[in-house]
Amino acid sequence: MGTTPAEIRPEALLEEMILIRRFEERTSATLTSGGFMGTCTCVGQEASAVGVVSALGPNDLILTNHRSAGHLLARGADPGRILAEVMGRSTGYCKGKSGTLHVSVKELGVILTSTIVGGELSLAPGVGLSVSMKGEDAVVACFFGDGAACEGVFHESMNLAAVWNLPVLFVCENNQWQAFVHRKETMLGDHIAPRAAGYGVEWEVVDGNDVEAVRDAAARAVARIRETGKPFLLETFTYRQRGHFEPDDQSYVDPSELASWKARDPIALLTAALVERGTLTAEGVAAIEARVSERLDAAFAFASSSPYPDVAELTTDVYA
Amino acid sequence: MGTTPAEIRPEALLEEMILIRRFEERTSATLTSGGFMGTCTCVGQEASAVGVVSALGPNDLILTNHRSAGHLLARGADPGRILAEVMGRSTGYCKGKSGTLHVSVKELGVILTSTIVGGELSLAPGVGLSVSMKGEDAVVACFFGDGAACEGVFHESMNLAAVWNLPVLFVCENNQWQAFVHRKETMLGDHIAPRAAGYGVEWEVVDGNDVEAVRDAAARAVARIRETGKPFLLETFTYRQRGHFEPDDQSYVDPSELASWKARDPIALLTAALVERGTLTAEGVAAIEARVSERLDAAFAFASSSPYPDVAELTTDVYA
Amino acid sequence: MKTINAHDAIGEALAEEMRRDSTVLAFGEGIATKRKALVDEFGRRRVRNTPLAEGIIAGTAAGAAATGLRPVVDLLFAPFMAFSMEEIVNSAGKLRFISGGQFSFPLVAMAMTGAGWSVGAQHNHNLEAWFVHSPGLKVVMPSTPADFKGLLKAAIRDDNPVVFFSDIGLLYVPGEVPDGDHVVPIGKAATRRAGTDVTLVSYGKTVPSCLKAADALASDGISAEVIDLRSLKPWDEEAVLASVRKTGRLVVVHEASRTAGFGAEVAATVAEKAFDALRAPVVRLAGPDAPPAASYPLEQAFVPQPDLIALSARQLVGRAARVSSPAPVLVAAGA
Amino acid sequence: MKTINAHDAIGEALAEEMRRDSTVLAFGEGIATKRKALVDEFGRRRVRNTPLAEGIIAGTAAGAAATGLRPVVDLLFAPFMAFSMEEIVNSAGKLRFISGGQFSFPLVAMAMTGAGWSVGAQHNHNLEAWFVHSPGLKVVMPSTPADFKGLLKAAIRDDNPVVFFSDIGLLYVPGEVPDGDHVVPIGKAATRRAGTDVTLVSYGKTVPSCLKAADALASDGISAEVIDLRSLKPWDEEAVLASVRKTGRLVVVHEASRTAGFGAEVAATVAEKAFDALRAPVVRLAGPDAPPAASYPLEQAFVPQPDLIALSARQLVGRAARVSSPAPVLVAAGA
Ligand SMILES: Cc1ncc(C[n+]2csc(CCOP(=O)(O)OP(=O)(O)O)c2C)c(N)n1
Ligand SMILES: Cc1ncc(C[n+]2csc(CCOP(=O)(O)OP(=O)(O)O)c2C)c(N)n1
Ligand SMILES: [Mg+2]
Ligand SMILES: [Mg+2]
Repeated sequence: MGTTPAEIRPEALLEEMILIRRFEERTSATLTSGGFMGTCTCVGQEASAVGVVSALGPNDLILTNHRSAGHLLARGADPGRILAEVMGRSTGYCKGKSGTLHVSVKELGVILTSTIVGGELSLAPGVGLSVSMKGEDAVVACFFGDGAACEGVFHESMNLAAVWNLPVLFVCENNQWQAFVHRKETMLGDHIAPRAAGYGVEWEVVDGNDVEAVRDAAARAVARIRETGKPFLLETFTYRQRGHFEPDDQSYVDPSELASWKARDPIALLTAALVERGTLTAEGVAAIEARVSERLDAAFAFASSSPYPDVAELTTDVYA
Repeated sequence: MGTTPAEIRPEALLEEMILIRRFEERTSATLTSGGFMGTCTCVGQEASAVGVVSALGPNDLILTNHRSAGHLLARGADPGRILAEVMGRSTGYCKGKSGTLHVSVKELGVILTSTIVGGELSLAPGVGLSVSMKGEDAVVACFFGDGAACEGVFHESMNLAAVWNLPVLFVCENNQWQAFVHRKETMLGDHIAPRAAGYGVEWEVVDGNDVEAVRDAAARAVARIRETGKPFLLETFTYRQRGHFEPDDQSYVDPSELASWKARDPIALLTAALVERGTLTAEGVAAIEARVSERLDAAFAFASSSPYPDVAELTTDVYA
Repeated sequence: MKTINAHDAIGEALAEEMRRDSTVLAFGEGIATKRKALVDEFGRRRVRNTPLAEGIIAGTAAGAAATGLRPVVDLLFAPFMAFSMEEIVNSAGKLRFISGGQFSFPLVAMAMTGAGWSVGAQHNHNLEAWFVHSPGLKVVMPSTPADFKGLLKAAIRDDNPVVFFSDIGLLYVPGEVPDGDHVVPIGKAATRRAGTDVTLVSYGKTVPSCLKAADALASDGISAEVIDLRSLKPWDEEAVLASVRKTGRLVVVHEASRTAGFGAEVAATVAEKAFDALRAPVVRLAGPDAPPAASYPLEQAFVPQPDLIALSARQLVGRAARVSSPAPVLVAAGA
Repeated sequence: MKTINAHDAIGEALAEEMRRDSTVLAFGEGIATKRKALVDEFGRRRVRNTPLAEGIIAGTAAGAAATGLRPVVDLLFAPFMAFSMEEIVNSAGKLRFISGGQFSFPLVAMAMTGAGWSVGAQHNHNLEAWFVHSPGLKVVMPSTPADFKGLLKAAIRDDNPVVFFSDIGLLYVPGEVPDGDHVVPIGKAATRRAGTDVTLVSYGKTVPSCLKAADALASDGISAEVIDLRSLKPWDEEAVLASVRKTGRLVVVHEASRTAGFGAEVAATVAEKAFDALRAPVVRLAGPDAPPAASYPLEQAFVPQPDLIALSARQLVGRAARVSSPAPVLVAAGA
């Protein structure tokens, strides 16, 4: 966060992706074994989160959804406080009231997270309107899934942002699953982004497993929004490698499709590229893993030792 | 109704359009002078109604909206019973419970009329599903406005009909007004139909003031639906010549835009064409007007002498 | 004091609040066409027509409210709010709590409600109970032009989402509105008429009906107290309980369907918290559990009328303080 | 008799009704993935996954129902129904009336509701009162596997739109289900335990809590009658009134927020129609007027627990039949 696109080295992007991956893996394992309700992981989609978020500036705002850990971590959120939230502890970003599904972090500009699929789309134009009425040059990045693109509010949101010239970067993370339904059962055609044309909105589909490509596309889109004041729809085409939530046996997933996408794992792809370029070594990877592991140890220690909220919290924060 | 496209002479289309025009004019005048709440007339849009409905077969079904008199009359509904409904009389098609805004006539296949803008769009796929599950070859024509096309349910309805291969003829009557808002304030671009492509649905925009063109386009679309079992989006580009409802001073309407469309009045256009072709004379027009006038006299006499529903009707027809 | 109708009182409230606070803005389907004076004064950036899409109108209000604006949105007729329940209830109503208090949602969602224009059940449906039952929202429903103005101003200043219902039967009825910065606090009822024998509690267009009934009762020597709730959430429990502790009898009157309507909340609260004061059954008079018909006579018959209110009150007052026979069964017209 | 859980009872009901009537079909976001046995038996035309769009799912059900099919739709979690209020309320609920009886809408809209999975306020929100207040709909909310099955079968056979709520806290609790064509009529309550001193009225997961409370009360020598409403619309007024006429005391218990919740309807009805039988204030125990938190201990504290129910009942029974002191103020946990 706070950096402009040019300043981040690919190794930093890799470290962020690995942080996200390990966070999700450990969270899932911990929750499942502890009998907690599961979380929706973004495993396989780290390049989309890191690529887009790394292209945002410090004043830009983010709206996200139930599959938000990647966006939060890429934005610099504290894994300990995310995890505390997931575990319903009072030290979580939302005091344990959100739980895993709608974590927002106002201080980082990660606002108005909704687990109502499409909720983020309904809120985004209003955030864009605030920014534009106040004359700020912030861009509002709104992450949503291919499933959300089936909701009517996708249509309403795109159309309003177009008609009112709102600076919204719509980011459709097309991970090809909508909970237990494959996108092929929910729409004709493979992509959502071309629909933008119908609203007079510019768009691009990018390989969502190539973090550098995502970052470049997002940077172009953000620049375009700052230049025109108009919305843009970026689709990151990727794949959900784990289940809809944890635990999920994925018995309904075509194993060969899953395997083909695992073969294009975003972390493996970047690692291989960097090794090939000669800027990363096996020791470098090990060092990243070690740093990540240390951060996560601290995060898990913090979250698990944090208290649950007091019962009086039942009725606080309802009214301002 | 009940005829296949080839069987109708243009003079018959003209007579239907004139019936609709005179019905709307007299209804408005009567209601307004009687202090009743107004009706939403389709004056200026008769070619769209008559053109499309005349292209349907006897088993085809129609869903419509608040601006339905044209569709109803074109389908052969009794003007007396429509008017009785508008006036809240027990002899109306819906026993006076609907009033002007949601008149359905099951026996004519004019079903599930909704005045919730977009309501007809939400219901249409289900009707298509019934038809398709029962293996009937009926086409479901769903009339809606350019305003309804802004509702999210437009998106959901088009998408579901596409994915499930439902035999729905979506007819967007783009009359360029959405109550007191011009379409230019609500969407970029002039047309709705091209959005169909995003759903994998075929589409066409037709001059909505040329009844023969509308009828031909609708006939092609219906044939295509019967052939493919898939939906089709037909946009009839036309103009609302009177206000949103009666009375409405239209002070917010650009007079030159209105004038330019009145100059392309669908009834005048067809009349001129038929006179030019030599198939219609001034006497012929006068005869049509006389027949229409007689029918409407009877209709008005019937409706005004019909009783209001009994107060017991307050709670009947709530549950089946 | 000047005499204006509720429609104009709304216009005044909007203009005054927009003048006072530059973050206030208004949008909806046609508001810029219908409230030209506002456009003239504040421009098209602050007074906007929208596409025809209630969901995104409400959602945009929520997003804008959470990030520093104070939007007022016009959703036209109450049943159209069915398209914006997600945004109003799940976002505006809950996201403050869900976020642990990080955001607030100072917005006003306006809608017209009730009988009067013969427009049928998809325009005429009183839904206030839905919003009262939804956490995080406030709900107001004024009955006089002064309250339309004063409550709207309070709603715009409130840091929470407020659903503002305009009973269409009252929109063009003139009434006196105080000069100056007239703000009516949300949550305070108004005792429109003091009385000692029976309490009539209502809101919206049935308040004038209760007042008419009270007139009729007065000529029978029965003294009815008429309370206009004005706000339904929060509602003025204390005012109602105090009145019932005095009169011992309660008739709750509203146009919305009786079953699970707001009157049930009032009746249940009184039966719980003023039980010992009650000298007769609590009675609800309300619309039947049916959609309202467009046909004018049916539309009128849907709404509890002064005669029925007076009759019910008379029966309650005439009743022995505590008898063992079953309570009189009093139903609204057609129920 | 066999012992199965509610989730499987739903599966049995669907299978039996689809077998019996070829116009029954089921669709929703993932139903074809999650109920593979139905797909295997009835095929992908009758058991369908849908796009992620609750509005069109409900609208399609309404359109299909009006034209000869009997759709069952799964809308997943109750708050998602906020996206389908228009279709359920304005279309399915009203178009029969509006059309003067030309159409009927035999559909079932299912949704899960309530606490138990720590999923937070956008998944956990008890909205049954909204639908009870909406004309033309029926609403059921079973508490045992047998009733899940029997009420779902009745709902599918009903010619009206029925909203079927599954309390998630009960979905995987096993219970006995009678063999054969087990249909439970909509609108009939079940007296789960007979008693004479106090009536506990509830539905959904608070029914077992009332039974636990009744056990505790029994050991104090207090005899509680426990009524499981099962259907909320129509609801079994007669059963409740008869019980209160016997016991003279009523505690209504539900998880949904208290304010304008369904308990208000029950309390108000009793205060009106069984007033003379009442020996103590009518008490409602319900969730607080707040969104439920995800955090497990808060989620649990939201729901009225057996201890609180027993305490309230004890206070009511211990109370002098009619004293002049104010009623005891009993609130649900955290209210
Ligand atoms: C309105 C609504 N409908 C359904 C759900 C249940 N649900 C949660 S996530 C999900 C799938 C969402 O798919 P997509 O938008 O593609 O996001 P993804 O989970 O793939 O990241 C569903 C159906 C929900 N939370 N909200
Ligand atoms: C959901 C909903 N929103 C708003 C309205 C109020 N309204 C009735 S007609 C109308 C304009 C509709 O425009 P369009 O769909 O283009 O149809 P037209 O009236 O032009 O035929 C509006 C805003 C409504 N009836 N329903
Ligand atoms: Mg997805
Ligand atoms: Mg239009």
